[in-house]
Amino acid sequence: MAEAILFYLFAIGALAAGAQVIFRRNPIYGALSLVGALFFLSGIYVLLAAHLIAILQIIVYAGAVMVLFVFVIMLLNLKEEELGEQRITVWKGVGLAAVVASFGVIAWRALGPAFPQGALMQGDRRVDNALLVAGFGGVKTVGRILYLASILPFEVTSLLLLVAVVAAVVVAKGRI
Amino acid sequence: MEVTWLHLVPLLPLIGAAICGLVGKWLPKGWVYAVALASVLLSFLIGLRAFIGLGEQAPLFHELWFNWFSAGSLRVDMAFSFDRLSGALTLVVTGVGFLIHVYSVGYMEEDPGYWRYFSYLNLFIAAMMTLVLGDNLVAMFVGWEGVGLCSYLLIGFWFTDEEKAYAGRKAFIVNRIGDFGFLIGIFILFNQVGTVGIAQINSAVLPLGVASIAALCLFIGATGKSAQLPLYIWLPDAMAGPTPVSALIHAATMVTAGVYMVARLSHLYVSAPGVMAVVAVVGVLTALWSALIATSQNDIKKVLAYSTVSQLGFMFIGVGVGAFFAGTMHLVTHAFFKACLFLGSGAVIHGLHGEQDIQRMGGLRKYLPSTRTTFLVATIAITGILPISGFFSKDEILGQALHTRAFSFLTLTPDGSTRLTWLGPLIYAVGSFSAFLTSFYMWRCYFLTFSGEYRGPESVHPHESPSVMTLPLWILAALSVIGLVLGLPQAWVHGTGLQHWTWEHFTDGVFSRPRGGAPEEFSPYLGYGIALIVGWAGWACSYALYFKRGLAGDELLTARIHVLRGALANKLYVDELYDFLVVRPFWALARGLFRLVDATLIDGLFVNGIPTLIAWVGAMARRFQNGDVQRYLAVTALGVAALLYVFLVRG
Amino acid sequence: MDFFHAHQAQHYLVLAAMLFALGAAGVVLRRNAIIVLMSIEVMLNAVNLTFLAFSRFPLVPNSPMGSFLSGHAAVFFVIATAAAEASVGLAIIIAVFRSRTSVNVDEFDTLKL
Amino acid sequence: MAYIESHLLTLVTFLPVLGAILIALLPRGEGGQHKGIAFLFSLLTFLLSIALWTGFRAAPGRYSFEQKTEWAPALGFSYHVGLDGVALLLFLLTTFLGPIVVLSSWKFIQERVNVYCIALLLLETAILGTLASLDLVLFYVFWEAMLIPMYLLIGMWGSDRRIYAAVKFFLFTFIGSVLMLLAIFWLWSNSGRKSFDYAELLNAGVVDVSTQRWLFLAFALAFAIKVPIWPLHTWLPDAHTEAPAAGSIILAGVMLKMGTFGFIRYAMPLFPQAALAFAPAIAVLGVIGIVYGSLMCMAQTDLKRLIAYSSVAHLGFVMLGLSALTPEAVSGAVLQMVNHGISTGALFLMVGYLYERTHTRDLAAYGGLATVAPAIAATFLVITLSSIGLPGTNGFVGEFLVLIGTFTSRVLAGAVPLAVIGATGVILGAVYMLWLYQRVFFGPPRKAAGHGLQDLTVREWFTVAPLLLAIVVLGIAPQPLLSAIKEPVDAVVQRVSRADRAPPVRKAEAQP
Repeated sequence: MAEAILFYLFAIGALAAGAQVIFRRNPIYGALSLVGALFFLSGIYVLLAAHLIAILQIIVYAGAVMVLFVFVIMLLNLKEEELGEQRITVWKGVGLAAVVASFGVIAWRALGPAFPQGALMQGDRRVDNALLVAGFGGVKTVGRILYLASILPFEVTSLLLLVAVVAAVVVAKGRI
Repeated sequence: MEVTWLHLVPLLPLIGAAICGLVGKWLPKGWVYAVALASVLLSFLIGLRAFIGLGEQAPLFHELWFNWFSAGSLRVDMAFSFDRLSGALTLVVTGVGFLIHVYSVGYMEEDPGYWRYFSYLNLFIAAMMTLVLGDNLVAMFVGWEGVGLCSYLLIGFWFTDEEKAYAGRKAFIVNRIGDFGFLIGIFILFNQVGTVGIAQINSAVLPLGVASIAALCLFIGATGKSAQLPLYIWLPDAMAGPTPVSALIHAATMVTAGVYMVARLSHLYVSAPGVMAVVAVVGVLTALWSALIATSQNDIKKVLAYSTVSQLGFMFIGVGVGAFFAGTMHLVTHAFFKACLFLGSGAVIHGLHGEQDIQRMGGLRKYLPSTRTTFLVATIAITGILPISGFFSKDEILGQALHTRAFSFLTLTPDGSTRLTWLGPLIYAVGSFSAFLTSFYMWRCYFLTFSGEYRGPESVHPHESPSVMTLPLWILAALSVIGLVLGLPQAWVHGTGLQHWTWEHFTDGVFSRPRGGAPEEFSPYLGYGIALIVGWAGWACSYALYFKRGLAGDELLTARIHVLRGALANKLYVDELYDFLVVRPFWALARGLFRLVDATLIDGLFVNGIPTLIAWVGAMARRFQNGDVQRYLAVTALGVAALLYVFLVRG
Repeated sequence: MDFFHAHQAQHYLVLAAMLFALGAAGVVLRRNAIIVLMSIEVMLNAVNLTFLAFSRFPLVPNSPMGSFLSGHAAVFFVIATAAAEASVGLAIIIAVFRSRTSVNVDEFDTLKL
Repeated sequence: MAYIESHLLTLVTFLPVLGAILIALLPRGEGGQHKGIAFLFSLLTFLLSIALWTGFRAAPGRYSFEQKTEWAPALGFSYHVGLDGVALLLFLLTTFLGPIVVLSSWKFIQERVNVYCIALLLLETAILGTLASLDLVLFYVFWEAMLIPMYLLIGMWGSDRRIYAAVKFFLFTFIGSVLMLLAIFWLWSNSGRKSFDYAELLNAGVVDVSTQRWLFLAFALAFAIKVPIWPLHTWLPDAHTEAPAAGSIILAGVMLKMGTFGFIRYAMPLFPQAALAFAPAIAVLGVIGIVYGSLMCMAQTDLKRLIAYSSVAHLGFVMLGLSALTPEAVSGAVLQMVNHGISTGALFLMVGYLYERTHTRDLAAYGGLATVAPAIAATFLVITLSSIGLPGTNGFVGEFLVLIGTFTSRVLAGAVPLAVIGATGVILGAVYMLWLYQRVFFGPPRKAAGHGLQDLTVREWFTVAPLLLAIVVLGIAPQPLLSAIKEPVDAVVQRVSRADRAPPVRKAEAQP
């Protein structure tokens, strides 16, 4: 029961904050709303027993990445007239319609009868509480996966981050 | 008999040509003359020695020089054979050739390209000897093409003149059309006989059809080389070359190669009697046709050129009616007197500083006595009003034509109702008329050149040529007279020492007999009588018109037959006709094909068309690629929606 | 609340879909490049949510624990990638802004040749 | 010594590459040195290749100087080289033309000399390798390697429309060879032992006639474009016209022969039944090439373009000879390849010299050159005569053998009319070549003759003289060449002309 209440709470919050991100005209409000949305989502992650990810979400995303966004927004310091007016074009309408339609299809599918019922519908298919006790989604279990099974992608990711850092510096610096 | 020195006959002039051509420019003039003359003279001497050596024990000298090439079953040797026919031809070619070399020393005195000239002349002798001596068709073809090349080079000797260069090219190409026929002939014979050796071909038994087609193809080659209808057009233009060249190549030797070839392959032609008729008819038509044109030419060399074409026609009558000995005999005698005539005309041109138009000559007997006398002798020889060589050889041809049996079994219908027995007499009649014309135009030429008063410009002072030029004239004139021995009727010389020297006796056994058999013994006197009348009639007409009146004779003639004379003076418009019917359409076809097929169809439509199409499609697609990221995204979203629909809803 | 428990996975999935659609709508509609980037972050989070939901409610039961947790690993990588993407993306925005004094994506069309 | 002997072919083939590496190491500015090294190495290649001629031993079904080194045995290809008579002749032709080509452009090329010399040397190796290889992968690698240096030669040192010509050349030849590659793969996967080795594929044979046809067509397309056979010829005039003289010489002299060589070495023996079935079609295309190419020559106003089209006509003879399938005709065709390499190579050489002096290819600007440059006129005349196949020059023997062999062919349907129409090329050749000669050299001197035109220099004599010598010598003594090619020619003729009687046994099935 509590789980359901929490879920709806977080879900509505995330959606509302997400909508703010999209529809707020001033990017600084958008950025702050995004931070909120990320917080709500990390709550949902906790509901899914993904404790490590939830923490990472807050530290890395809401912390580091969003600070970067805010920095940039402030750096550019866009005036009202520089933002330009919202243009509505036919193609945007088409795109929106396509997005909505896609959502409709997915939602209809996910809720509809054709979804692989055997997997999700028959009773409680959650991973056993015993496993949860054993630290499902905690630092230790996820760490095992990362450092044993996915060590190569992990290292590649580090490389990716390095490249991204260098690239960001080179691109943004203008003149080196 | 196998010998090892025969190849020297063509090789020596070839070496001479190489020396003159490669280093002649830097050698002293005398050395060039020495090399050029000596090589030909040596060839002549070797030929003479061999000729004397020919006898009952050794009717044939043969030499396999080297195997030129062989592939599959084809084997082509550079091999030579020296029998009575090719031996006599060797002597004529090298002998007359040598005289003309001597003459050229005087004639080309002032030309800076003399070394080139002598190189070409020597090369010509080499090629001609290969043609004459070659014992297989391919070796013969080497000479055949080689003489064509030399003819090309020498006609266009003064190449800065566009017209002369064009004449040379025309000669080569028309010759090549003939050579094409020759080649096909070789192919057919090789296909049938399995070898290209002349001896083997002559001893092979060929089906009538094959023999006919092969003989016809080879005869096409002969019409090209020997300037017969319809390929004679190059020879008059060939007069653009230096006059000694006209004498050597375009009168005495090269142009007779066709006759020689037909005589050489007498067996093949005898086994294709229909083609013999074609040969004879083409010969007589050419004789008449060009004799007609010759009556109205004013260029002294053109007159002689058409006369040559006409005389070659007579030779083909001879070989066509099966009297190979008569045709080849005329070949030999014609070499003497026509060379003499051409060299005489050369002396006239030389003496008049390049003037060739007989309208501006006249009265030259005073200034060029030697030339005049020798020219007179040769004219008498060719017209046949007095019994010297030309009279006998030409009359032999006509007599044989009248009595020939070669056509007596040829029929036009399958049941044999219409035999071609009338063809011989018809040829005789037309040939005699041509002989009359010959007499007429040759005397016209003589009278207008040497009789009457000098009509040229004052500035030109006619003078006699140096003795290096007149000496060959005298020798050739003498040969024209002595040559009568060749043609004496058998009945006159039977049992005497002269018999061995008559051509008929000399070449006995060299040629095949035509299928209808040789003509029965006929009395020559009637023929001689007619021939004399014809010859004198021509002289009389000419005398009446030109001896007294000079050029007014031409005006008188023109007034009577205006249109015909106009046409004749323009060579019956044959060149124009060919130009209109063949040359122009051909070039137009080439240009049209190039524009239509190559430029438009292949390159335009396919090669450049396909990339253009791709570029067009790209340009169309580019409109969607407008750089607006959000539009791309919208389209992507559409795509995702479609995919979702397909996989989730329908699947 | 049987309904919630019986359909737990669906709830998370629908939420993820809604968030994804929201993000996609932002990308399609907004001109401001920064907001477009942020919308992309929303979409990435929606994906993360699905990963985690399927990790918790696996389609194939009774597998070793590691296989469920690979969803978590994937989310880890997505976050890392998102961080890299955001940094490079923002750097590009700055660079573009320098040369064109605008952050509106529909004005960035020099790539069209 | 034995080592050198057994590796001689490889040595000769890759010697030019060595020169190219050396040039690459030299400082960029030293144009003279680059040319010198290129000349030295090409000359050395030629001198060494003489040893190939003297050491060559003709034997049925065997290759001289054979060398086989495993390269990728798992995939079935190896470094396998060797020469038969046909390859030997073309090999020698290539090495013979090598130094001439380098010398010919001594003065004309002044920009990026190092790249130019490297391209020339690499091209030589690629051509030599194509001729020497006995492995289809090796062959294909060399075959494609020819394209790049040639593409550069045309595209970098060509005249005005060089880019168009270079791209056209590249695309044409490349499209053809891609299909050939597919066919090679098919052969590999169906050869039983998964081998690319030529001898093994030859022995394996292809059973199915309809498959043979497709494979033959795939090979034939690649070769036909290279030859080029009508109507795939339009890249040729453009490439020749735009290429620098050296490029034209190599292109006409050797590269076109790669196509005909491909036919006689690969397309015909590998797919005998298909070759037999397609022989009439190829013969017809060859005859069309002869007549059509000659007509095209008559319509040209550009000197190089005219000569380029004459190649179409000459190679028409080669194709006619190859499809006639008699020993005479095929020998003649092979000989004609060599002859054409010499005479047309020489023509392009001379035209290159003319262009260097006058800077125009327009026939209308020429005229009267014989007056100012007698040596050029004389050499050009000899080459012209060789080109129109005058007896005594090399051109005659090849043409004659092709025509007589075609005429007597029992295998080729319609051989007689084809030979007769083909023989008209003898007339047409004289028409356009003599027309060209007259336009350029005879008549009063025109614009092009007015620049104080220089006659042949000593360097130029050194390039022309060997060609003239070859023209005369091969015209008088072609027999050594014919003897050298006898074995392979007989083998091809036997294999193809009897293909319908005894279908080749598939070895893979015979030995399980």
